[in-house]
Amino acid sequence: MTKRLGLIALLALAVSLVLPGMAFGQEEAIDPAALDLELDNLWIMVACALVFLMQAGFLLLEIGFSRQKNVGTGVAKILVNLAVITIAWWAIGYGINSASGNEIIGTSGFFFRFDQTIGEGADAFNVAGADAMGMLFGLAFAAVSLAIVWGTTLERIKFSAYALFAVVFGALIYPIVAHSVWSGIGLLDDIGGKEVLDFAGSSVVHLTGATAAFAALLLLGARRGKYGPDGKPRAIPGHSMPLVGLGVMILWIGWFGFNAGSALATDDVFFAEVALNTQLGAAGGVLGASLAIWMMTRTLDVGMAGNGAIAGLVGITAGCGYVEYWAAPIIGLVAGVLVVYGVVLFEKYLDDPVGALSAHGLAGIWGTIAVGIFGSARLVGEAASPGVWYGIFGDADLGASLGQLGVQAVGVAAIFAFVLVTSLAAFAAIKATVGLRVSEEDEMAGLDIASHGMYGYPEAFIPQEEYPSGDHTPAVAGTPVAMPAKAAGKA
Amino acid sequence: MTKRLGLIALLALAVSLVLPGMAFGQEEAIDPAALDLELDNLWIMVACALVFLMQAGFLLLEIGFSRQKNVGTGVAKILVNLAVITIAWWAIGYGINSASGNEIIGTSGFFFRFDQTIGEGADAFNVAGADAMGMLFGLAFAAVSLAIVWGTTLERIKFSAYALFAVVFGALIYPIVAHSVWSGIGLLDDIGGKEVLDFAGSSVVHLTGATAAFAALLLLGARRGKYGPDGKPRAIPGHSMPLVGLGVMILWIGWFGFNAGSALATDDVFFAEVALNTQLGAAGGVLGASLAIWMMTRTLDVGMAGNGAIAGLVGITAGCGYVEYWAAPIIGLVAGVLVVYGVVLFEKYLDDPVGALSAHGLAGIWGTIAVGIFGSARLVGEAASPGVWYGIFGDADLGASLGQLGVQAVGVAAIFAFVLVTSLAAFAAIKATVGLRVSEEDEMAGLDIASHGMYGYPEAFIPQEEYPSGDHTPAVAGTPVAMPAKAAGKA
Amino acid sequence: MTKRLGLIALLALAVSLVLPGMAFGQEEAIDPAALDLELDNLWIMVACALVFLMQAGFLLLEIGFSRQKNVGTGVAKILVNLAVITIAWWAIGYGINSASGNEIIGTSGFFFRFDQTIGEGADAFNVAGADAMGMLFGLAFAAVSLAIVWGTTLERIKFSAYALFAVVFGALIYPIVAHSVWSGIGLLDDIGGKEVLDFAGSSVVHLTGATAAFAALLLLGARRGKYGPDGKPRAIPGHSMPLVGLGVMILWIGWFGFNAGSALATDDVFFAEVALNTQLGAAGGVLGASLAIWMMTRTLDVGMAGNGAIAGLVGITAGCGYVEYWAAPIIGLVAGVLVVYGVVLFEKYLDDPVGALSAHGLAGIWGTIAVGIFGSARLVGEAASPGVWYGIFGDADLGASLGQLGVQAVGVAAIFAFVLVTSLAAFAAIKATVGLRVSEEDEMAGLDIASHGMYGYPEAFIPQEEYPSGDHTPAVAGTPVAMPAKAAGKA
Amino acid sequence: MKKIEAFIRHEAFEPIRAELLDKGFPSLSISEVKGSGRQKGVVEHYRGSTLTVNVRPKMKLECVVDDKDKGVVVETILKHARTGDVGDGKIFVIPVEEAVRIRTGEDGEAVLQAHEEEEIPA
Amino acid sequence: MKKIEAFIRHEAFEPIRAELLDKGFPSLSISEVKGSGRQKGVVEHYRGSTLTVNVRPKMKLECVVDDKDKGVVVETILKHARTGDVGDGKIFVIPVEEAVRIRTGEDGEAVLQAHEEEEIPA
Amino acid sequence: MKKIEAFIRHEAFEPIRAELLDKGFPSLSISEVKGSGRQKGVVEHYRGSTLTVNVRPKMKLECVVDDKDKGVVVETILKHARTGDVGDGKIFVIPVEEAVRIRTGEDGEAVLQAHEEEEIPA
Ligand SMILES: Nc1ncnc2c1ncn2[C@@H]1O[C@H](COP(=O)(O)OP(=O)(O)O)[C@@H](O)[C@H]1O
Ligand SMILES: Nc1ncnc2c1ncn2[C@@H]1O[C@H](COP(=O)(O)OP(=O)(O)O)[C@@H](O)[C@H]1O
Ligand SMILES: Nc1ncnc2c1ncn2[C@@H]1O[C@H](COP(=O)(O)OP(=O)(O)O)[C@@H](O)[C@H]1O
Repeated sequence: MTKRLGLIALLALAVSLVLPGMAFGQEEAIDPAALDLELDNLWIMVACALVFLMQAGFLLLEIGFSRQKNVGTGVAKILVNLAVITIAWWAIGYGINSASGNEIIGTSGFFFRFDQTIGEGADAFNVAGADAMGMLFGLAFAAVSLAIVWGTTLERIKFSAYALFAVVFGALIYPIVAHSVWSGIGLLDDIGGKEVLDFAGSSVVHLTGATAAFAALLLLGARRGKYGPDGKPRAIPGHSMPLVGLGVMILWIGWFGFNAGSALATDDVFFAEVALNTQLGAAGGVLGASLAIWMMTRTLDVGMAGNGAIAGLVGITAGCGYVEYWAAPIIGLVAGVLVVYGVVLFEKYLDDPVGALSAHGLAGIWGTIAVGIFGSARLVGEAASPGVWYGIFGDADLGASLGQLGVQAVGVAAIFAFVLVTSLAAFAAIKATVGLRVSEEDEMAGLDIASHGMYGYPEAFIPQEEYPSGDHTPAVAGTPVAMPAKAAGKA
Repeated sequence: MTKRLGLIALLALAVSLVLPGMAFGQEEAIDPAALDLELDNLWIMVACALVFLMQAGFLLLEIGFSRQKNVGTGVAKILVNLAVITIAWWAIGYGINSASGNEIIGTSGFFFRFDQTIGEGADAFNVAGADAMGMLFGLAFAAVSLAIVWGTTLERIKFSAYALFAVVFGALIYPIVAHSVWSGIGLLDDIGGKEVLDFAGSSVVHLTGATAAFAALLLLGARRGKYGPDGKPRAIPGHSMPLVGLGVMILWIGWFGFNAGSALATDDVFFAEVALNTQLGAAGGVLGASLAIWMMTRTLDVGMAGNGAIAGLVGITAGCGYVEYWAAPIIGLVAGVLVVYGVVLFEKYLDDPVGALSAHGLAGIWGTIAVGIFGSARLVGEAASPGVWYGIFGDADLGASLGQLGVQAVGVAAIFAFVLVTSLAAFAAIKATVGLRVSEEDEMAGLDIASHGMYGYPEAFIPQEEYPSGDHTPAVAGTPVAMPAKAAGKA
Repeated sequence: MTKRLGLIALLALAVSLVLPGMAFGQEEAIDPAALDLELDNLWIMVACALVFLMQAGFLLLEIGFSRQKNVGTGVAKILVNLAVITIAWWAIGYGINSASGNEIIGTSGFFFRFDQTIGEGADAFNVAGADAMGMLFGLAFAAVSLAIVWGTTLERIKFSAYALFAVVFGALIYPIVAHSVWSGIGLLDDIGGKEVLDFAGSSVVHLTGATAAFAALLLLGARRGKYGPDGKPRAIPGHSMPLVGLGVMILWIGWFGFNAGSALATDDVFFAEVALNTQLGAAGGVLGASLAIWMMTRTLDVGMAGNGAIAGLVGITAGCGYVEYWAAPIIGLVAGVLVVYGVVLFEKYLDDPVGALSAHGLAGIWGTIAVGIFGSARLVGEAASPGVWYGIFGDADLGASLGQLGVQAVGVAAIFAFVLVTSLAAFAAIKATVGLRVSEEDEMAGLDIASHGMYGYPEAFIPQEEYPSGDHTPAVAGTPVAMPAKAAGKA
Repeated sequence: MKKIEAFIRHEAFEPIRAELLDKGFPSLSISEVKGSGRQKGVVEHYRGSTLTVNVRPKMKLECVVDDKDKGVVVETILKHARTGDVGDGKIFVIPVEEAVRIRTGEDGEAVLQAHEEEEIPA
Repeated sequence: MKKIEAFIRHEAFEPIRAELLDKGFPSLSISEVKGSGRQKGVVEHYRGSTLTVNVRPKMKLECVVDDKDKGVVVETILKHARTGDVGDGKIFVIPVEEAVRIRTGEDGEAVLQAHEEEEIPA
Repeated sequence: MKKIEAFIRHEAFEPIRAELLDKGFPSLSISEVKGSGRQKGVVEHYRGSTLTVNVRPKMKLECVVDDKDKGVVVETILKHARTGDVGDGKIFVIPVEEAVRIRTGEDGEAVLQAHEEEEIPA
């Protein structure tokens, strides 16, 4: 089937035919509508790759904020998590999240397969290529939400908890949230005639992840040594800001796919407006956090600048398709300031090594609320109202605007409450059965050696002299090489 | 020519004209067929960037699995390799691989240039933009195959071997394999009326690379100290699982380009089906490898989880365009289990630091065979038969299915034999002339300092006190700064 | 508004309608011209993401070439820089650079907003989605240029200088350069009837950045200890070639967006020709630098191979849309040789830790000049002449070719002079006010601890025993866990 | 003067340091060592192979004190470093013949641990 | 009691450790040092510049033993650390006045190397 | 024989090494340590929290010399390591009873610092 080069040749042929503007026979006629569909889905594919790339960003962020003895487990975790949620989403999650069924859950699309019928009646459709694209894009978002969960749990959680919670979260918790906001028929789609506006998921993805992270933390407790005998928190610095920085940059780039990809189409090049808002939001976040931490400590904490970027991005995620450019840096700025105060405040009681509660939780809440403030009439659509800003300074109806603000708040509250309860239940069940936290000895030794049999930086922990020169070369047919080792080498 | 902003303005103008749906004059008419060609090639361009990104993944994987004294050489290698194969492919390789000439080799397209005629007779075409795209995409694949070669050779191979073998591999070995399967006129395209099915290259790219890696290893022997006096293998742990993990994630994302890009078109959004299969296969690989190693050692080896992801991806590479979604995780799972047993088994005799023989070799073979098992009637096309699964459980003709399975096996065997023989010849020639392995002293000291004059982590190996404070600032016109060094600084 | 899955379902519906080739009602008719615009902008969006990814490449390059005590500041810098230039570009830079106003500066497009009118008279247009795309793409280029500036300043510059210069550079210096070459109405667009050819910015972006880097260096002076009491330079090796290598690979991949994206359209798949030239140029650069350094020191310096790749890419950047394939590796090769000699020569007087002066400056100049040598008649367009090569060996008019060469030289000289003067002024102002260089104590201690309160590799510098086991778990409602610490743990 | 060299677990250091400081012995040095002793090596896993690591990370504490202060320093170390499990380490006492404070050039026992008031963090 | 301090090549350590263990001396400590001696520095290259590194990585082995055991330990080190090339290093013997086993608090020569049966890897 | 152990600032090492080499003392070893003394710890910031680091990086220099050479080595160290600021460190002199050159097996003071002509960088 795939004749790579033959096809290219054919294409070339085609181009030479096309360029002179020759007419085509009927059977070769290309329908612009098909092209439009392909174009939209090509954009989603690109966005999808960018969103999956974010996994690498989360990986690096977590590793960088961990101590050296706990870095390998992050690698194993991200791989196993991504694998588990892929299967969970394919089998169940996508169906629950799909635009079928009732306002609570979708009811078709399980064990996703080609030509499967999804939905009922007039809305029903049979799965084709574009649906595979949508399904994969949905998975990428679910995986981001799941990745956020673990930021609070570093350096002490049992590995099995990752896999187990990933099943519940990917099959049920996240899909139900996504269904409620994005399916077009969900609970949060019609609150007194208004819908909750969350363009790319400040709440659906980020708050959801952060809330589950909160639930995990409540049941897990702080790392040994995080709080002194006086109850005061102590800094437990991670081991690598370069990895944190690379992670943040990767997340930033991935976010173009996350937000602008959520336009789900290339129509009117609207995705570019979303992308620009995203960039402006991120910029605001960095500046907000940098200024806040500098004013607080007279020093520019590197990790906080990174958290600021992420908070800016999370903050603009709900509004990136609904606000004008001028509002984006403001939203980001506030998110950046929030993340600093959030981290410093939460730190007093909650041990959140990467700052997920603030960067994804607080900023996610703020971002969703901010749509109720800055949502532009041009963009929010018919089922929603412009933000209160326009109600006060513009010509929008202030009552309706306040209504929308309320709806946004209800959306946030509903998602927070739902995810908190279900996640607490899930983690409590894990804790009661296989256990949630490693033993004290394992925590001290580090998760890498305890759960994975080897340090994540093996050579740094294992002395080099453990590999003395050997003079044995195994006899393999065809191996004419014998490396006679000299009596002793020289360094 | 390039008036970036002028053009943008023009585009904007165009959009404002277009949106109202106004009719265009004749000379501005845009042919949908041209758009279709551009759309397909845009997708290939995107995929191409993703596949080139995989070089970074291979780099990180190799570095992470190496000891600290051998990390810089990996960087130099990937750069030189990519450079050499680019030139080799441009001058010769692309021509050999092109859909021209006979069943063994292509005979036109050397020193690739614009408007050059490739092929003969009715199939001949003149090189235009889309052909440059195909040529570059082919190069990206060749470069992946070459990158796989070196996984077995780490920490002891001479640098010159990289460059020399890259020429032979990029100009001859890989192009001949690619020509045989993908040119539409190659040897493996018609085996008793059936073609070998290898959608994106489980065999063409991965098995080819792994087989050359095997050849290199046979002539190179094990690292000093890998086998104890008792002949038993000893673990020589690499130095950084975070780098390995990042490498795996980058490869995973790159694979969307590798596999889905091999659709070479956006038609019917088929690429999305391929991408979904890829994701499912990778997930299966991680789970298979994780479970296998855990059952074997009661501990979840981080590197093995990574190898599992790669094996799953390699395994699904042949079938990603030919199997239904349900089969993908199964193919990946088997590949993941295989890679664990392969690594542990091979380890007894062969010193393969990254596990390339298993992850690319075994999984590549399995993936190609698996198309003969799970190939779906809907997808395999007319020149091939569905897999034996459908012969047994479905309504496909079992005889034809078994025939296809045989054809797949023949394809694997032919590629393995051809690459092994030619690679052994090439490496033997290198060994006989410039030599293949560094001296024992150099191996002990590390390749970085021995071949590159400096450690890959310079500061870690060179004491800081070697840079005492100097009080000299060179006199450069315009440099008003003199930094008078205090008598002694304070740390 | 965004009904992710509903929309997907709709698309699926559409596809099922489309595939049979059914006619559409009038209101659904899709205009190919709209598709064309979307297609072009989708490509720019992809390219834009790739160009932003280059920030991660620059980050890694700088970090890798720094000592461990100065790595965190690079992270904070890249984030703050990107944030500041985003705002500066949005507010002012884009307007200055826009195709409006006079030959020196653009005069509209400030505080970029939807529907804003940019330009005057017949050329005026109102900002829509595609303009947001162009604006963001321009920002990505400005950010690359800014990132280049800091390569010479590592390990001793004050953090505030980053933010302050970013404002000036992003709002004025870079936009004026870009306006002069790319706006279609700029000063360098008509030099005696010929335009300066710089397809993607060898001069506009890279030389501009490198010249500002030169200005910074002149006012900053060398790092302590760089020059011995005898005035001879001493190597101050960076700390991680793996990070450098990853940075180079990321830049390489990002360059596909940088160069091929500068085609700004998908027409005739011309972007693929540009991409292929880019790859060939990079290959030439690696080979040129590797051979040059090997001949000089008989050892293959890893960093130089990386610099070679970058020099090859910078070198081909001006010509990637104007030269034939055969010329690309030659341009790259020369750039690669230049970078080695440049680094070694400059090193005698100028302390440029990453080699930015050579890799972006020298190679940028060479690349721009090279268009005057190798520019192909097929590609240079009407407002320019083919290169002297074609004047000598081909049938181009030698006089006109020499004229074009002169125009290229004038372009280089003008940009160098303008950027040098303005940057010197800006840095001098910074130096006179907040200061440009950290204190000697801070330089010795490292910028991380001095400016950011913490090392970039915290754990490596802070002894582990500083985190003794604590037995306090804060009382949080809902935290049923008490982790009773054993009297003493065991390692 | 005596140099007290102790090979201890990492986690023991901070309490020792704090108490020594309290007791008027602020001056000491530590370094990373690896050791073998009664505590056996560990068998680790890497890619399915095993690896026996025969030495374990420990911390070496060095503290030079006046002869008369030896006892209290040894006591303090013992107090905090002792878990009762194998691997607690050892303390050795080594004679020191001379001590010089580099800053001032003065020598003798006075330089060892005494702290005056005007100390500044520099 | 004597402390034997040896500066050796890295690759010499494992055979020494193994033989000392065999001979009943399981207890020792190692650390990373850099040294200069008869073996000269190396000239390295970085981006076309040269860099003279005047010290080379070595390993320092410390082993405190009973006076009477000094000889056998020195012999064992010599046996494995000697390649005959410059850079082999040196062995120094330093008097130790006291030794305490932290785990038990007991002191004297008994604590140095003796191993009982009930040792466990902990 | 004496072992001179000095805890110094990193930047002091290179001039010391150079002058000792000039004066005929090429052999020495250095290692990384962390120390506390008169120089106080530093308070650092991380994500808005503070962290007191009580020990600071120092370098430990070890050099075994003949009794009669002790003075000149101590002088040389003092000369370069002294900035007059708190944190300059200390020098200790410890008796050494025996010294063996591993390469040749010869012992005694001859092995300490003497350098013959035929030295090669190996
Ligand atoms: N005789 C010795 N010489 C040098 N170091 C020693 C000696 N005995 C113990 N050590 C150091 O102390 C550490 C712990 O010793 P170990 O024998 O396991 O403790 P214990 O016997 O008190 O349980 C060792 O890892 C080693 O670093
Ligand atoms: N007198 C000394 N004091 C401290 N360390 C020494 C001394 N002599 C040698 N060393 C250590 O031993 C290492 C090897 O010494 P070297 O003189 O090169 O060996 P040899 O003379 O036996 O060939 C040095 O790098 C240093 O670490
Ligand atoms: N008595 C001691 N025992 C061990 N190490 C010491 C001792 N005194 C000083 N040091 C080492 O010397 C370093 C500097 O000592 P410090 O007291 O700050 O210097 P000074 O008093 O000369 O200004 C310390 O960080 C520590 O490593």
